[in-house]
Amino acid sequence: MQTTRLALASAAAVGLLLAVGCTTDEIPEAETTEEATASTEEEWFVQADYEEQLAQRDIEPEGDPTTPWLQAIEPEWVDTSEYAVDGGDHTVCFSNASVSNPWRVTGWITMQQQVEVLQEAGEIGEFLHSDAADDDEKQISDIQAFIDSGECDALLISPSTTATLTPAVEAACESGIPVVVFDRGVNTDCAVTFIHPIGGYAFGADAAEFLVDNLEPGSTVLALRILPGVDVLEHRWAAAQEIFADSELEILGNEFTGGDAAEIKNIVTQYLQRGEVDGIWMDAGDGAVAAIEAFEDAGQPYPVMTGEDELSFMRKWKETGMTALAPVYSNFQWRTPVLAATMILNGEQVPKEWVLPQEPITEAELDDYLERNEDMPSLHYAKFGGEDLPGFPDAWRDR
Amino acid sequence: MSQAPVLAMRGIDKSFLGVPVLRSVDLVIEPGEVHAVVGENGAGKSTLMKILAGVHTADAGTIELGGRAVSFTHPLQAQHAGVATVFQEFNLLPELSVAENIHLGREPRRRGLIDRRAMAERTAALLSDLGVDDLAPAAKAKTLSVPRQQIVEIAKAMSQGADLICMDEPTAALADAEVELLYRLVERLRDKGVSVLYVSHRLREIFDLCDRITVLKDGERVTTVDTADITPDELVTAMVGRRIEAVFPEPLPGTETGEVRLAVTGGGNAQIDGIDLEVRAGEIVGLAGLQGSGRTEIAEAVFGIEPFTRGTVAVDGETRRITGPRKAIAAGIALVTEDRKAQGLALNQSVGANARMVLDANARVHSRARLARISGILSSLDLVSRGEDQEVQYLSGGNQQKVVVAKWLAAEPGVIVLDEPTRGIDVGAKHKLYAVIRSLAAEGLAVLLITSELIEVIGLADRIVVLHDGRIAGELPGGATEQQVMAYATGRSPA
Amino acid sequence: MGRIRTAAAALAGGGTGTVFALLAAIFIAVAFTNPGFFEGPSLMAFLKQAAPLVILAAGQYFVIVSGNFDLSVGALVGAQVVIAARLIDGEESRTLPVMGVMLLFGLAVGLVNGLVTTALKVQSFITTLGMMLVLTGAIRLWTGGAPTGSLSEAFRGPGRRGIDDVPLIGQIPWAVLIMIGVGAAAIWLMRTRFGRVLVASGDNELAAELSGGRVDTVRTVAFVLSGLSATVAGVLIGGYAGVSAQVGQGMEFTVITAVVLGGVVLGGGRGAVVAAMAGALTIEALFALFNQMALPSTIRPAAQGLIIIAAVAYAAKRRTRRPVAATATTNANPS
Amino acid sequence: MSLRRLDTTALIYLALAGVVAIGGIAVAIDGGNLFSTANLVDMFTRTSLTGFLALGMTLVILCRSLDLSVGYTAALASMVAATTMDGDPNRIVLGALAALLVAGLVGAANGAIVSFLGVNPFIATLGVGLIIKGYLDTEYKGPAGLVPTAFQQFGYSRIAFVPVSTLVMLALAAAGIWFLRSTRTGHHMYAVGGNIDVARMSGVRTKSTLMTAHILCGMFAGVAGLLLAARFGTGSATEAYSNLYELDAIAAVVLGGTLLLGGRGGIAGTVAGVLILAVLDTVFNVMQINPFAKDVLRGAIIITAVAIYARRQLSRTARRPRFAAAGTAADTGRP
Repeated sequence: MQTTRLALASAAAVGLLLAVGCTTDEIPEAETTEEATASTEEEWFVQADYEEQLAQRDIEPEGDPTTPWLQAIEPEWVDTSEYAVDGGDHTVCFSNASVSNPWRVTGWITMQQQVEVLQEAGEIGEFLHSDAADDDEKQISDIQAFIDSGECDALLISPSTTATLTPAVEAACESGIPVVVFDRGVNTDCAVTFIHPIGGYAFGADAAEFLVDNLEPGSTVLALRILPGVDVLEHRWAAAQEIFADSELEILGNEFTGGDAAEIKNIVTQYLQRGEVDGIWMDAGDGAVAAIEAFEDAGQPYPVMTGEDELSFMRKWKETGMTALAPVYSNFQWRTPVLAATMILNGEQVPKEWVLPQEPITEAELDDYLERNEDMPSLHYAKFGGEDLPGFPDAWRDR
Repeated sequence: MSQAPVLAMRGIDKSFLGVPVLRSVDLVIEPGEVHAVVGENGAGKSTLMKILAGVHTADAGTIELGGRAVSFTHPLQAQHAGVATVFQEFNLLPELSVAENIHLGREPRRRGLIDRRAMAERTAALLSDLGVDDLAPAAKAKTLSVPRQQIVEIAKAMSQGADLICMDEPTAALADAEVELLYRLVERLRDKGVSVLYVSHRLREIFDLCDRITVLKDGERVTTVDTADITPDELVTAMVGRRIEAVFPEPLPGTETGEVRLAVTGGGNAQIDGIDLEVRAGEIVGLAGLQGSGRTEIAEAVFGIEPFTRGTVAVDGETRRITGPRKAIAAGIALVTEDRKAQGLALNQSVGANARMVLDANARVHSRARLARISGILSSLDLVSRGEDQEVQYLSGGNQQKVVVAKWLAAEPGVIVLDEPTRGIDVGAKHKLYAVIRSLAAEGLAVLLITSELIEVIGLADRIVVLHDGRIAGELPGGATEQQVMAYATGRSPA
Repeated sequence: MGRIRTAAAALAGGGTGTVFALLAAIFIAVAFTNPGFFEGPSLMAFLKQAAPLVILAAGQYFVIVSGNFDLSVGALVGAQVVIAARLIDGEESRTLPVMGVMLLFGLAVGLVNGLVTTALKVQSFITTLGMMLVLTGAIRLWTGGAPTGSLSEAFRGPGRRGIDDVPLIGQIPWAVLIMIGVGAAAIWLMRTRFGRVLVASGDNELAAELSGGRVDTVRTVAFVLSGLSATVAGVLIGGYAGVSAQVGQGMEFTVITAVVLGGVVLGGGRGAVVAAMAGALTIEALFALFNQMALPSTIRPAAQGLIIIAAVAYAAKRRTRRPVAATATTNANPS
Repeated sequence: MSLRRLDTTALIYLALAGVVAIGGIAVAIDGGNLFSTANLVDMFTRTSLTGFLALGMTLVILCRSLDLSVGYTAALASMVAATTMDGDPNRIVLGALAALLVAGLVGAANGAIVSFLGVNPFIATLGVGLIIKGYLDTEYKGPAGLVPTAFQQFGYSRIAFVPVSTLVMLALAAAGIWFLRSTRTGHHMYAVGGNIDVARMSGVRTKSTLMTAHILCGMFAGVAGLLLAARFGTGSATEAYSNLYELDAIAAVVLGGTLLLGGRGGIAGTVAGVLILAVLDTVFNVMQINPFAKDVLRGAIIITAVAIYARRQLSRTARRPRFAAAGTAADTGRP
């Protein structure tokens, strides 16, 4: 019968393969263990990192302020000559966690534009990418596939989850090709460079401090969060809690919205039914407008609010003239990895940990940024940093 | 016979929804005996057997097996107690093989695992023991013809090593050749000392096969006799009790046969062939013949379910291409199907919803006037229900059937085909239906009556068309004798 | 009068009774946690939120009662909002034409679902699962991943605005009126010949067919109606909250749960459309209650799961335990 | 057409061959080589996770049930495993067993709710999934636990170009095939799915069979969880269930020719289904196909496949003609 035949076949196959011999993608021990244990703590707040990030906000980054994506805060330059490859037209591979939200979509476009420039310049030849659609397991396969294919001169990774991607990234490092990690990190420093803005604590703190400064003591604040368990987001909330803790503000609650505008509006509306809400703290800008509309529809005064540099929010902010702040998780960081890769392949020095500046957009800068992004779609991010790329503005406007 | 009887049922009572189906029935079966239980449909045969099989539990009375008192609440208990049953509706799994079906739930095992070889061997042995050599144990049930599926059923029952095997209308679906085979099966069982409870209304089989006969009528046991001591005619009278005229209402005054309303000429398809049939207004034409002879197939062809692929159909003189139920209904044809639960009713819906289903489904026949008449139709049928909002699943079989009839009458058809209208319904409802059929004729409808109850055909039909093997074997006037009908039905011509 | 009795009995029996009981219970609980809830404005706000799900439930009911599933509604709602945003792109004048396009699109999707299921005999679960994948993919493909463009004020109207300055109620949202309209339409539709044939098809396909019912046609129409309801829901949600990448995600499961909670049996032939919509209202009320109890949002799914299983299990028991003998009869038919 | 003659499983492997061939050609035209070691490795790697889930899913679907909670169960299992092991190589076995136990219990819960409370499996397992989600999100605020390197081998080491995890999957598949063929319980699953009444009448212990199917399905999900833990090096909650793994699994099962209504199909087919999906994934990756286009293609392919199976079923149901002359009528099919 069909079935039995298959059973036999598979059994035979196993035997055969055993004969062929066994290989393993090495999984280095040393640095994983204690680092990873750090991640196994269920509390997201790490005092040291928190303080470091808050400090970093006030440090003048090295490099030309007109190209923030090349700036670095307190860089510790490392030599990359070992990775230097003669000639240009390097094949650069990119394992992307997903493009499942506007922030990532914007960044991904920026990165592609940057790649084109470098391809023009003959720095990059082929640019291969794979998208894991937020599936860690799939991204691990994607990374393995890149390693095994042996085509990549450099590998860029934007991990979908810090802890879970660590082994895969280590495997990548082991393969000897230079690895560049950006956005969310991993629990290993095996990558040649890890590129990221200051971080979640800073983002959360910027927002929280703004509320503390702009609200009367005793005012009420509602915290809107996207989803639990994602470190970059959890850090934002952890920092906010820190700051709210020694303030006079009353935190009404923190709700998970999945970034769904309708959900956000429901929740805010329900809170407004039960009493005043003076401030809104968000861990990301998605759906911020819906939150504001909830106030409008309920006929309530606008809250003091922190969103993100997503244009829909900033335009609403401008239009309503409310007191608000747009904390930034620098979207321009999507340019840096490709540039870093070429630097590495040319044997130039790069920062071991490449900390990019991360400054919130204040009322003062609002008009400027709105003007610069005038004809950009509403789900575009103000600090995408691609204005000087040839594709601007069409590439971002007509997606 | 000195030893304790294999089966002794005493004083069995059973009623459904207050309608008594069995009244203190006794049944005693000796070892190695082939015992027939006969009676009209609705006489209680099947119910009695379902009680024995543990499908129903009796309201009163005792059951003894080999002298031990038993009471079954689940079919398995009956099986384990050594009573195996072959029901009319098939219990095979189409996707499983013959061997797997026969041994389902009792697979032979070696070291805890299914021993497929043993299973195949046993099956082969069993089948050849039954004299069936050309049935592959590995064949999937769905690939078998209906009669062969039934043989598998019987084999399954036998394989349970029962001392008593009950067969409910086992030959219902069998062609003559297979009937012969069945005879051999039963003989072998008897030789093995297995008793057989043989439920049937086919006199010939009963006299060929059975040692003793128990006659049921209207849920009561009339008599139990040795086959040797009774003639077929006596038996029929015992079954029917009253003389036929007494059972069936006379044609209503003013009933006269008029124009031809349904005319089939040279009709045929994959199942039937050379069908020439005329039904006139006010006429009741009976279609007789053994199961599988093509009775139902004609009904389905006329109604467009399995349309005629040859010949012509004319309704009220107008030739129609009836390719589906909608066309049939538009042409004024109604079909009261054989299986009311599967084909006739939406059981979760209310009486009202079912009664208006035909009107709702067909713009051509839908009208407020007709909707308004439905309540009248229902009460004219003496429907017993809690009102039109009651779900039909809670009605008795008879009342369910009345709803089915009502939904068709609502459409005011010119031709009505009734396929086994009285199957499995209580006597009261039965007689009501007879009356209804007569009145339909009186109203000038053309009635095509299909039934396995020879007595019904003989008692109701003005003309009897007898089918054999998908063709018309002969035609008889109303009131012909069973023997004549059976002669045609079994492919002979009456002496 | 008999009608009333039996109607009441019908409500009490099966899941239908359960859902109204549950709804009442939840409302009482809500009233306790927040007495202000039933004051005009906040009640209206609640209904406004609930409207899209209720409308989806009506659409899903048609499909389920005829013996099928529609898993594609969530994706369709999302698609509709994104389409609207991209095509309107802030131009007031385009509002109506685009709504027309959405309408056509919704109907088309429903039609495809229906035809693939009835004509190609693909189980609706698979058909609509596939449709869900196709829609999400196609829409993102079209917009490059994130919604672009923006909605016009006119488009926002139905979902967001309403009749203002109504005494003691404050605002009667258009959404609520639309919900009531759709509900009424659905109830009326189930009383038409179409509705009756639809239920019959779900209950006993063969019987319906043999009675001359166009089973495949009504089933296809059911899918089209579901697509239609998803379109209306899309307009309302888009209007209510604007565009966001996540609109509609997972809604298919919520709505099917809601319908089943309403005592409509998966597999068809049982249940009332009113109850289905009540089911949707119940779910929304449940969410509102969780929110008012300030139940940590992480626990909410668990509570939701428990309550649903409990309710459906209870209804199932009720159905199976309906005593047949009790309905046995003596009186000849009244009415 | 001769395909009619072909037994379904064979047909599916034919389809698999076709997909591989077409994929291979497409990639070749694209200037790549689908059969390079790298791509083979990739292909097989992608089979293991869906594979584990689909194997279990096959069992429940054969019983005419469904399990929408497998994604959540896998997540839970990965958590239990990782936290129990907590980096200590000596606790590997303990952790693995704990995970399987918990997953089995979840399966048991599903089975009990379906077979004893009579809740429709769609709702039952959806609810259980929500409950697990609630528990995980409340209990763990993110990835937790640590998987010792030794156990991570399960996720990373391979023999030649076949990952160990894939071999384990194939081994389990073989075991599953054996289970369905050679054990009573396994064999009875076909009966339960085919016609539960007949099964009961024949003395099959239907409820316990259904329970077993669900428990095994849970445990397979548990194995999937172990794989996740091994590959992640930690337990991850949000990940596993945010990706609708259950729908992937169902798709693979149906693609493998198992009837969603139960009673027909088998694990051999499911393996082919899983392989087809994996091959597609790899091809898409190698050809750099836009992630959103993937969804569209997947959806279309699944529907088409099932439509083809359905077609074959239809042609089977024709009645055997008595009068060959009218053979034409044989294909009209019955209402």
